[in-house]
Order: sequence, then structure tokens, then C-alpha cells
Amino acid sequence: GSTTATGGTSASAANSAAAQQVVPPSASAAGPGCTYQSYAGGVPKLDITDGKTIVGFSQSESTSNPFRATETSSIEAEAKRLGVKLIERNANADVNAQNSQIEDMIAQGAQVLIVAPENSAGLGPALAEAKSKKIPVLTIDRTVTGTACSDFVAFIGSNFYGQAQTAADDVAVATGGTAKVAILQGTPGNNVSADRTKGFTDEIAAKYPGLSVVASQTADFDQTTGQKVMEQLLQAHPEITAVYAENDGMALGAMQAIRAAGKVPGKDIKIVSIDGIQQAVQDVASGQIAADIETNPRFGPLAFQSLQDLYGGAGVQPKVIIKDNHFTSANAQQALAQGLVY
Amino acid sequence: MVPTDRTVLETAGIGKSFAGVHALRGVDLTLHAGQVHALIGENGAGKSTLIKVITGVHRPDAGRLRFGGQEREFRSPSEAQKAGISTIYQEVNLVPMMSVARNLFLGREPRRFGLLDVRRMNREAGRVLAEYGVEVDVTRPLQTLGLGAQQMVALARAVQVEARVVIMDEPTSSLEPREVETLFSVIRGLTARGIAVVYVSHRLDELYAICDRVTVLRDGRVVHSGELAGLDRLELVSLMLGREQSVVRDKGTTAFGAGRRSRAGGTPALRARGLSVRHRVHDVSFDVHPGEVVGLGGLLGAGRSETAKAVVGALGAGAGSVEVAGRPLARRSPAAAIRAGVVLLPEDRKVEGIVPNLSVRENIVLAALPTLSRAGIVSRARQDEIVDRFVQRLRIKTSGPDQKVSDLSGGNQQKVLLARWLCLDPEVLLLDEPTRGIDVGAKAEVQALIDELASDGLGVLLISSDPEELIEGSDRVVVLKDGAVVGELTGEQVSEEGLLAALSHHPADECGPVPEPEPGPDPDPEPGPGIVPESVPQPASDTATGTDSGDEKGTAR
Amino acid sequence: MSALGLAGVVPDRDRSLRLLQQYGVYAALLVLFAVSVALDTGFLSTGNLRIQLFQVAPTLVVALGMALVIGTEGIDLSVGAVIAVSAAVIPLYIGWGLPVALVVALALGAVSGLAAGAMVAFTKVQPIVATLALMIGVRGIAELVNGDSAKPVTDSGLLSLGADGFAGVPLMAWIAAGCVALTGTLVHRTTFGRQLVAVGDNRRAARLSGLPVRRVLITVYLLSGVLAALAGALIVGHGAEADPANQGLNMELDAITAVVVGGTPLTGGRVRVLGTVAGALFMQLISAVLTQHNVHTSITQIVEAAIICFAVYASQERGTR
Amino acid sequence: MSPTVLTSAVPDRGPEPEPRRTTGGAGSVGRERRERLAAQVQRRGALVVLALVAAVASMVSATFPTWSNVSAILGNDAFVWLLALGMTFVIITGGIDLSVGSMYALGGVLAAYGAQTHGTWLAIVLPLAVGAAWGTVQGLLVSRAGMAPFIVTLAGLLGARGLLQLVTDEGATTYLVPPGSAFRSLGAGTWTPVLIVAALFGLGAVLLTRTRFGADLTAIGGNENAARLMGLPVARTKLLVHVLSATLAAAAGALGSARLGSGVTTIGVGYELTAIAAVVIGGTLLTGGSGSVGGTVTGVLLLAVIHNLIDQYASQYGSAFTDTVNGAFLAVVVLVQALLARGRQEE
Ligand SMILES: Nc1ncnc2c1ncn2[C@@H]1O[C@H](COP(=O)(O)OP(=O)(O)OP(=O)(O)O)[C@@H](O)[C@H]1O
Ligand SMILES: Nc1ncnc2c1ncn2[C@@H]1O[C@H](COP(=O)(O)OP(=O)(O)OP(=O)(O)O)[C@@H](O)[C@H]1O
Ligand SMILES: O[C@@H]1[C@@H](O)[C@H](O)OC[C@H]1O
Ligand SMILES: [Mg+2]
Ligand SMILES: [Mg+2]
Repeated sequence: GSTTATGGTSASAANSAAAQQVVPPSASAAGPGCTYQSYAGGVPKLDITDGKTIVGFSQSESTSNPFRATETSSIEAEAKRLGVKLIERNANADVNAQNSQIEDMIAQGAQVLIVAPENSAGLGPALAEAKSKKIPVLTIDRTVTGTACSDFVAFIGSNFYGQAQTAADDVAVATGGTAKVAILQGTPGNNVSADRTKGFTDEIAAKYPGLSVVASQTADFDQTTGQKVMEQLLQAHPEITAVYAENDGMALGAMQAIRAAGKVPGKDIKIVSIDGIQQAVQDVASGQIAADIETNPRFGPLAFQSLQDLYGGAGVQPKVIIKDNHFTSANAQQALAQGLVY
Repeated sequence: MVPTDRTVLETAGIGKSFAGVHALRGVDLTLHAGQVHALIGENGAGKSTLIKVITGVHRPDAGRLRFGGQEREFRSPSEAQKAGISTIYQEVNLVPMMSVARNLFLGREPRRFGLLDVRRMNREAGRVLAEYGVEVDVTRPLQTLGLGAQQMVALARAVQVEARVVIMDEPTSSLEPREVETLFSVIRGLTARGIAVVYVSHRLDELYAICDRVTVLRDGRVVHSGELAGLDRLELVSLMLGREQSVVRDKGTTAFGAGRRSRAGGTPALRARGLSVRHRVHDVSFDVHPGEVVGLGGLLGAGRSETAKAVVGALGAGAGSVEVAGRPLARRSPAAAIRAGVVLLPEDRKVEGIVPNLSVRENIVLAALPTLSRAGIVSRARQDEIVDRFVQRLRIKTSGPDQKVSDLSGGNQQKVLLARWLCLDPEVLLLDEPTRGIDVGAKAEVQALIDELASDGLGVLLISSDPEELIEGSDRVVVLKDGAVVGELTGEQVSEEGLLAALSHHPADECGPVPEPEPGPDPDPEPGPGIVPESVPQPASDTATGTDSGDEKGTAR
Repeated sequence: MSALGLAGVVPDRDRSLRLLQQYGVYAALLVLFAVSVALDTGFLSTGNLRIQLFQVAPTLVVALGMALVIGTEGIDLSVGAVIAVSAAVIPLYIGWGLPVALVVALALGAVSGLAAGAMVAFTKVQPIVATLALMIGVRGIAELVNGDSAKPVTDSGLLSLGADGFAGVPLMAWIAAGCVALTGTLVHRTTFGRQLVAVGDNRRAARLSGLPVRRVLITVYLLSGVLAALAGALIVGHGAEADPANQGLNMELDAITAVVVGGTPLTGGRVRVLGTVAGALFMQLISAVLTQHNVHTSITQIVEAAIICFAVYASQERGTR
Repeated sequence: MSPTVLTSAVPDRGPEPEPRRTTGGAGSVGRERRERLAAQVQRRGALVVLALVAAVASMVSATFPTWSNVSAILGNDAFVWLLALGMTFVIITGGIDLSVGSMYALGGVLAAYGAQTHGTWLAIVLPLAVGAAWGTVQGLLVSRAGMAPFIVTLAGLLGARGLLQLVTDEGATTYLVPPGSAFRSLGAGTWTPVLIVAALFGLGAVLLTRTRFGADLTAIGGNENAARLMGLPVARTKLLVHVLSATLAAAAGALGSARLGSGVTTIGVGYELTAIAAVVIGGTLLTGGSGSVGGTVTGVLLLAVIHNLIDQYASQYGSAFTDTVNGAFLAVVVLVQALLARGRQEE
């Protein structure tokens, strides 16, 4: 039943060009990395590139989201490049499904797992099953509760809280430190949304007394909903001068709403957003979006490198925070030209 | 008989109106223990409403109810039931998908260790129903039974309860004489135990056979109440209709004329050959000629209704062929049959007839819509013209064409359905119990109408559980048994005796003992044995009954 | 029993109850509107009213089709997915011009509706599961067709459809109003409308009365599909993007809510077109007011739940006992 | 009212009436048996399809029939099946419960909250109490206020989610079941969940087929008006059915959180539809009046097997493809089943 991944076509190129860079160790914890000998009391040594070892990849959400699509194809492409046997599942945002899918990949013979968790909590059963079968689990893009090098190897991904702090800084810069801000939040209950809200509000509370949040509403990480919510907020608060969108989809929706209200995005209302998808970065380049903080989904190279480090003895740090790009009017055009944007 | 003067239940001044319709106005009713009290009146007179008010289905607008010596008001049927009033409502109110046994015992299932004792339930159900003459597999869903058999189940269910009053709203509308007789003996058993019975029926013979007292309702008012013995039929009918006796006198039990003759020649209006429906109808063939009324005879569950449905293709693809005026029906579906001019008035008006939330107008024109509309837009004027005509012609009692059809009384609903078919100007009418639940006045009109339609050249197939109606109304009778034709009565054979003879005849391929046609009576040349079998002791007060049917027949000719 | 004294009063109470059932939605709508204005007079501004019309139009269009389906005692869970299909194909065909793209989108809506109708009419699969299967599968197809992710749409015709107005009222609202008028005529004036409610009220009786039951069923699902596809086009036009993964999500529940709040019973046999309009507007107003006053999602959801219950309770038919 | 009344119901009378036979001749016995067998096959269409799918799956996939695969399905999905169990009861009364997905999530959050703050007893009591209370409100609205279950529970779906978000500070707080907590053992492994769920399904089956409550609710779904006229406790039964469903959903969520180790706030979205699908695939009529717990077991198993297979074979082509196959599969299953059931109904 297992197949070797057939990676995306253009993904391989983008994979290397805009591959994730690790934030210098000062930000992540230093110390002896996790190795196969130390992981959960020791697991069998594997050569993941021997063409026999099966690596399982569990994706959490529908690949209709460009972030997810790029993440998946990055893993697939790297697996193909290394000659790794990859099996995969997509849990479509359902934690229960993700648990059974991980376990069923284990049943199918997966010996190592890369997991993009749906949420920080709730993968207990799958992690326990993996542990009892001595199968290391590398988590990417969202954290899970548990102990590194015991319940999971390590976490590789962005610092969502930090992204939000940067966004607050960007809003302050774009508006000169004085603005009425509307926040478009992500899906409620999702820890990405929670971090991105908290990071932003904490930062302005600490640094920017001139920024006041006049409305904070969820738009489910969705463009159409973002537009709807923004349309309503603009009616109730014509005084809004800045929008912080917790992902690009909602930012694009907000722009549409702003235009419909007869205002000019980028001039009357400054927008700061997170993710760094093509369409949004183009708007950064054209000045309609003030700044966009990347969430780099190209996990393939770093993830497989980490696995090789796990078995090679170099060891993996518990928290590998990646350096996300920061698109502003200064660098957006260039980044687009260089194909660094997904 | 049981001597009583004990009042069990008493209503005083009951009034009830629905959205402007005064269904009941100041109704007083007194029930005595051990007596059978007839409640009669035209369709829409308020009989069912009164029963529903008494049993807590409806809340009265005015009036009082005394039960067992106390003032009571029941807020739900279950309260009334717990207090000791057991009711069989007008339409069969059981659960079609549950088994026969389950229906019989719902709410009072036998239990063992706290759990239902299903085996005992099935055993007892089988035994009880057998006593009522219904021998079926009690684990079958109720809906697989014919309406008549369902009515018997409802009956068995109602009298199982320990009750002081048993109310029966038209319990016999789908029953054969034999079942009616079973019912009567049940009722006698009840009165013997001091139970008061309310009995609603449009069949006057039944009243004289079983009832002690009578209350006549007209337009929601009591127009007469007293001993039945003192009243003759004529008086009763004229009270009900509010017309002079002399006007009423001209009508007999049936209003069929004797003028028509069977016209067996020429192309039949309807020609059915080899109709079969899996397990239910076997190779049934018959013709109906223009201007001819062909009766379909048989006992409860003989497959008459199914045969009629098979003709119009309502049972899906079955074997056999149907020709209408010589042209074969290519597709077998109700729509195709209607286009060809064959229409079926179904037996179960609630389930298969009325569209409850639509108005009287919309129900009448439902099937005729395509002919009443241009480019899909319905013409209101043409609708109204049709509706007015039929409301008058069939004397449909309604507050207006916009009234919801489900708010009509049972009999008036039946008339609406008749109107639905008649306004199509069909070639062949298949009538399954056309006068079920229709009052005497209207019944006569419907029967006269059947006559008239036939004389106009329509072919009619008539199914009726009223043997008198069947015999007098039909030129020929095709007799069914277990879904197969077992005989055909023509000419002089079209008589109750002929029917009995045909029913007792056994086809050669059958084995087992030859069943007796009826318990007791010899084929009696005197008129009316099917209606009042001799095994029934006549009510003590009986002066009219013995000669009654004979008299009626006489007047009818 | 005090019934005697009540005798004169009861019919009046009956009457007012019936009036409430008949006009309850409209009354509730008015009350809510008054409350919105009282909370913030800015609510009356033309800009705000326009926004509400923009937002309600697609839901209303879908709800009309849903009302027809519900009238036959059915339900159509696939409308959201049909919106997605519409969104998926519009960018593919918009190069040929708006009419072509629209025709393709509506045709696909019709095909999906036809599939639902055929399943319901011919094989007697229960509507909720038949359309559930479509809801899952058709969205999958939409995403497959779309290939990648959300696509921006720049066709000026489509964008103007989604953003411009005529006589001060959004084109989207005119289109929805046109659909209301057509649906109203269909239901109340035509043979088909009569047959539709008869099928929903008593299917066996309808069949025995020779009504084309299957044709009626197939047609209502087909209409529902076409209307959903039209709504999809409006959504794409208004949002200037086509996102088959997310557009139309939960639309089935929004549409059903509008229909039911509008007084159409889920048990079939009745279709209230104007009620559906009122129901859709009512739900739109609730969410507008709550969002504009920056109420937390948690409270928003709880309040919405309570108001739905209250509105439906107030306007539902009550048996006269 | 004891059933012994029966004997006295029909008074003695002269000659017994001639019993009438449904069917003639002796050959009819065999025919009826065959007829019943056919009816069984039709009624258990889902079981036939399940057997077929499982057989094919075992042939083509080496992993499918392994214990670890089976236990992956059973351990993780079993609690969710309780939603379908509750749904079966509601649907048989002719109702529907759209709130179970939200209730499942709420139950999980409340249990985790209880476990984290007060220990196992609150982790069990709190979700059950809230579930029962929520079900009571829904049940009262349906049974006393006469509102359509669809709309009441649709509001419930929204409201319960709202409550969940209120409890979790708009989803920002995640409650964890302490690692050492005894509560966790309720959800651990494969056997505990399976046994708990099997026991509840068994009880459910007994409740449905062997108690008056079960008979009453079936009758209500079959013909509510008749049930009322027969004096059955219609309002009470409908109320209880909603209490049962909401409580089961909350319990499923609680057990789920014992397994997952936390109260996941985003869980349960769309579960109501899956539960309905499972029930209906199991042969229960959505219009009420007929259905079985066994059918629902078949329904949930069939869906689980299908998902498992699709995961194995379609995942690599992306989620869009998986959805398409999923929808198509569901359509095929219900179509096959409808075809099998053909001829069972008259029209
Ligand atoms: N729920 C209702 N709403 C409105 N009108 C009603 C309702 N129920 C009965 N009616 C009206 O009350 C009157 C009495 O009806 P009822 O059913 O009591 O007549 P009935 O004497 O039983 O007639 P039938 O012999 O035809 O059964 C009729 O005019 C009927 O239209
Ligand atoms: N003893 C019985 N009494 C009544 N119905 C029975 C009996 N036994 C079986 N049945 C079933 O009832 C169904 C009645 O068929 P159908 O309705 O065609 O008969 P019918 O002659 O019109 O009788 P009815 O007067 O009951 O309508 C058949 O399916 C038959 O199997
Ligand atoms: O926007 C992204 C969100 O959709 C995904 O689920 O997690 C990462 C985010 O940046
Ligand atoms: Mg009546
Ligand atoms: Mg019959």
C-alpha cells in the first residue's frame, strides 16, 4: 500500500530557493540535541534514505490552503529527492481523525513520523502509540503539549506570538504610532489564533499607547468571512485606520470591504497581515498592504535534515524556530521576483 | 337486558368553534351504564368533535363534563383513557409501521423482569385477534393489512382496556357484515359488564341492531335525544337532515335505480387481463363496459383494493395488461391511467386521498390542474367554477373553498375526493368504498350519481363492504378471494345469496376444508340476511328492525 | 370550568394567534430593525443598508431554492458545495466572457441538482443523505477543478455584478428580488407550485392523483442547484475572488435557518416565499448588529441561538385545541 | 391495566367465526419464509454492503485486516459512535439532533476542566449534568413548545459552541487532563473504549426493543397523532429522547477528552452529519417510526471502514481527491442500499 511520494513540480525549485532558515540558536534552546539513543529511552537506528524505511506524514488541514499545499509538497519533494518512502494522510482539521490516521500509518508500517498537528492539545493517543512502538515523531508548524525528545522529537516552526508582535510593530510604523485598529482573528479555539491575538495585544499594551483596538472579531481565517466582517466593522467604526489580519486570506477580504466602503487600502486604512502568500505580497509591493509577516511552510528540507540528525548523532534541538521572512514595501518586489513567495 | 339508570357520563352545554365554524353549540349528552348510545347526524354535524371534546383532544369553549359523578376536564386523551374512557377515533389511529401485536399492546405491553415479554405479547395478540376473526401473522407491520383488518385491530385494542365508557366513531365504515357481527357481540359483552358505549354510524340498520338510545346532532346542536325504540327510520333520517318526513320517504337504503341493464357487448371501457401483484393479486381478469357498473365482491382482505390499484398501476410494475376503450395502456402509472381516463377513488382517504394542508379548492382541482391552466399558470376563474359546481352538487359542507381540507368532517373529505375525480370527466371510475363514512343523505346522492354517470356511458368498478350497496348498485359482480377471481355473478345471480354462494365456492387447486360461508344462517330467500344475520338477537325494543330492510327495499324499487 | 366566560374571548385570541403566525416574522423583523436603529442611528445610513443587502442577497437566493425543496418535504445540504463548484469554474471560463462563465456555472449547478433529484425521485434515497453525499463529493470536485487555491477574479462585468448598484440598490439585491418574484409566481400561480406542495404534503395522494411526482422532485432540486450556482457567482463577484475550498461553507444551514425562521415548516406541504425573504433579512440583521457592536463570538452564538428559537416559536403554527 | 383483561374482552358467542387466511394453500408457508428472508436481506442492506466492502478491503490491502489497523479505528472512533447511538433514538421518534457535534466538544472541554480543577468525579459529573440539562431544554422546546427539532437543535449547535467558547475564554484556554489522573484510564487503549461503547450500544438496543420507552418512541415516530390518541406519553418520551442524545454526546466528549488528554475546543465540527449518515445508512428511517441500534452499528462501521480505505489509497492525491471519493462512496452505498430495499415499500 505505500508509495513513494510524487512531489509537486515547481515545489522542488521553490523548496531550495526559499527553504526555511533556522533562527540563530540564541532564540532556541541550546544544549545536547535529541538523538535516536536518547529519544524516549532509545529507538532503533534507521537509515531513512535506504529506500525501505517508511516515513509517515500527517497533514492536519485541507490542502486548499496555500500554506498547507506548499507544506505538503515541500515534504513530498524533499522525500522524493532523498529517495524516502513516504506515506501520508490528511485529517481535514479533525483531531480524532488525525489520531486514527497516525495510528493507521503505524499499522501500515511507518517507522518515523512527521506530524503537522491540528492543535496543541489532543494528539495524546497517537503520540503514545508511536512511543510504545518506538517510533519517533517530529512535529512541525504547530506545537503539541508534551516533552521534547520523549513524546516527540522536536518542534520546527514559526513563533506565532512573535509574528504577532512584529505585526504590531508594523502597524505602529505604518500609522506613525496612532491608529484605531480592527483585528480580524483566526478560527476560535485554534492555538495559532490565540497566539496571534495575544502577541499583538500584548505588544501594543507594552509599547504603543497610541494604538487602540476598536473591534476584534473572528473571521475564521477565511477571505469571504473576512470581507463580511470588515464590511460590518467599517459601518460601525468609520474611524478605523488600521487592520491587523491574522492571516492573508482575511486581509484580502478586508481590502475588498475597504474598497467597497469607498476607502483606499494602504492610504486610508493600513493593513498588516501574516502568512506571505503570493497575492498578499503583491499587494505589499503595490502599497495596499503595509507589511506581511511570512509563515514559511517549506518544511521539507529542514524536517528531513532533522531526522537525519536524529539518526546521525548530530542531534536535534527541542525547538527549531524558523526565520520567517518579513515583507515590506522595501523588499516585496524583490522577493516576488526571486520566487521566494509561495 | 341489564337494567340501568346509572349515569356514567354527562355533558352539559358543550360548545366548540374552530376559526369561526361553530362545530358544537350547547350539546347535552347523557350516557348510562350498560347501554349503547347512538350518536348520529349528517356529515359535519359535530359527532367527532363532540367525541374529541369529551376525550380531551379538543378543549371546549363552553360547557361542563361530569364523569363518574364528578366534574372533570380531560386535558389529553391519555387522561381520559386513564379515567376509563376508551375511544376508537374515526380514522384508524394506529402506527402503520409497527407490528400488529405491538399496536395491540402499545402502552400496556406485558413485561417480564421489567423488560417487554415479546413472545407472550405475540402469542396473546394472535389469540385475541383470532377471536375477532382476524387471523394474521401478528409480527407483520400493521400497514400490510387492509383497512378493514386495521379497524378490527383498533377495535380489539380499545376494548382490551378496563373502561367504563367505550366510544366508537364509525367503527364499521370498512367492515364486512361478518366483522360487524363480531363487533356487535363484543359490544354486547361490554354492556353486559355495565360499560356504556357510544356508537357512531351512518348505517342505520346497525343502530337498530345494537343501540338503546340515540342523540341526533344537526349543525352542532342536539335536535333529538331519547330511546331509539320509539323512533322509526324515517323520523330518524328526517331529524338528521332537518327535512320533512314526506321528502325523506322517497329515499330507500340505496338510491340506485333499477333501470340499467348490463351492456356486455361492444368494446369494453376497461379490459383488465391477468393482473398480478406479487403475493397479493393472482391473475385477475375482468371487463367493464361503458354504462356498466361492475361490483368487486369479496371478504376483508380479499384483494379488492389491491386489484383496483393494480389497474391504475399504483402498485408498481405488476404483470398483466389493461386496455381502455380498446387502447392498451402502455405505461402503468396513476398519471398514465388518468390521462387515459381511468381514475381511482382510494379507500384510505387520509393516507392516500386528501392533501391535508391544502384547501378544499386546491384538493378538488388537484388532478385537473393541467387542464385548467395555460402555460403552467392556473386560471382562478375556471377553478372556482368547478369548485362551486361540485360543492353544490355533492353538498359539501364547508365554510368556504379556502378552508383547509383536513378541517372538514370525515364524510365531507370523502365528497371532496369524489369531486376531485368527477371533475376530470373520466371514462372509467374505480370506486373503492365510495360511500365510506358518508351520511344517509349524501350516500343516496352519491349512489344516484353513480347511476347517473353509468347511464351517461361511464364504466364503473364498485367496491363496497356494504353488500346491499354492492348488490343493488352493480350490474355484475366479480368475486375475489385471496387475490384471485372465484366467480362472477350475472343477472339474477346478483344477489346476496349469490354472493355468499360464490364466496363459499372453492377453486379446485385449493386444499383444506371448505369454509362455511357464515356461522349459522342458511341462504335465506328473504331479503337482507347479510345485514342482520339471524344469529343476532334483535334488540328488545325492536319493532322496526325485523321488517325494516324489507320495507326499505320495497320503497327503493 | 370558566370556559363559559371565555367563550366570547377565545375566537379573538385564536385570531390574534393566527395573525401572529402569519405575520410574526415580519413583526420580529421590524422590532429587530427598530432595535438596531435605536442602538445606533448610523444603522439607517444608506451605506449600511447597502452592505446588508450585499450580504443577504446570496443567502436569500440559496434560501429560495431551499424553500422549494423543503416544500416537498426534502432538504438540500449540497448548496454550499454547488456554490464552490460555481466559484471553481468561473475563473476557468471568464476568459470567454461573463455570459459563458455564468452559463457554465449555472449548468453545473443544474447537473448537481439533477443528481440530487434523481437520487431522491428514482431510488428513494432519503434527501438528507443523498445531498450529504453530494455536499462532500461536489466540494471535492470543486477543489479538484480549481487545482490550486483561491484565485483572484478581475473580470469587470462580474465585479460590477458584485459591487455596483442600480437606482441606489445593489445589483445583487435586484437579482435576488427577481428570484423572489419568480419563485413567488412559481409557487403561488402555477400548476407546478400547486403540485410541489401537494407532493410535500401527501406524496401518496399526489401520486394517486396522477401528479408527476418524480418530475416535481427532480425539478425542485434542479432549481435549488441553479439558484445556488447563481449565488456562487454573486459571491465571487462581490469578493473578487474564487475560493472553492471555503466559499459556501455552512451555507446550507444558513439557508435552512432563513427558510424555517420565515415560517416554512420542515415537514413540507407549504412554501412561504416572502417569509423566507423576511427570515433571511432577520438573520442578516442579527449578525450585523452583533458584529457591529463587537460582541464576542461566544456571546454572538448564544444570542443567535436564543433569537432563532424565539422567532420560530413566535411564528410557528400552534394547534387549536 | 394488566394484559389479562384480554381474555374477557371478547364475550363467548356461539360458533367461532371461520378464521380467514391471508394466503391460501400449504405452499404458502414456504413462500412466507422466503419472503421474510428477502425482507431481512433488504432491511440489513447495510450489513451486506459492509460485509462486501470489508471482504474486498481484506483482499486488496495487507494492512486492513491487521489488529493494529482495526484497533486504530476502534480506539479512536468508538466514542464518537455514541453520537450516532443517541441520534438513532431521536431519529426514530421522527426528530433530529444537530447539536451533538457541539455537545461532544463541550462535554470534552467540561470534562478536562473538571479533571484539571477538581479531579475525576467532576470530570464525569460536570459534562453529564450539563449535557442532560442542555438536552432537557432542547427536549422541552420540542415536546412542550412544539417546535421543530431541526431548528431547536440547530440553535443548540450554535449555542453549545458559544458556551464552549465562553468557558474557554474564546478558545484561548485549553484545559488538560492531568497525566496521572484516573480519569485518563477511561479512554486509554483499545479495549476500554470498545467495551464501554459496546455496553452502551447493548443497553441502547435493549432500551429500544425491550422497554415501553422504546415502544413508545417508535410509535411516536410512526404516527405521532395516533400515539397521542392511544394515550402514550408523547411529550415525556420526546423530552427523554433529547436528554438521552445530549447526555450521550456529552459523555462521548468526556470520554474522548479522557483519551485525548485535553478538552479540544475545535473538535466535533460536522459530527452531527456523520452521525445522521451512519444512522440512516443503518436503515433507520429519517421520517421516524422504524430503525434499529444494530443498524446504526453497521452504519458507523461501514463509514469507518470506508474512511480507513480512502485514507490508505486516496490520501496521496490530496484532500480534494479524498473528498470526492468520499462523497462518491457514500452515494454508492446509499444507492445500493436503496436498491436492495426496493420493493419493500409498496410504491
Ligand atoms: N380542527 C378543525 N378546524 C376547523 N374546523 C373543524 C375542525 N374539526 C372539525 N371542524 C368542523 O366542525 C364541523 C363538525 O365536524 P365533525 O368532524 O365533528 O363532523 P362529524 O359529525 O363527525 O361528521 P362525519 O360524519 O363526516 O364524520 C365541521 O363543519 C368541520 O368542518
Ligand atoms: N383476515 C384478514 N383480514 C383483513 N385483511 C387481511 C386479512 N388477512 C390478510 N389481510 C391482508 O390485508 C390486505 C388487504 O388487501 P386489500 O386491501 O386489497 O383487500 P380488500 O379486499 O380491499 O379488503 P379491505 O376491505 O380490508 O380493504 C392484504 O394484503 C391481505 O394480505
Ligand atoms: O494561516 C495559516 C493557517 O491557516 C494555518 O492553519 O496555520 C498557519 C497559518 O499561518
Ligand atoms: Mg366524524
Ligand atoms: Mg379494500
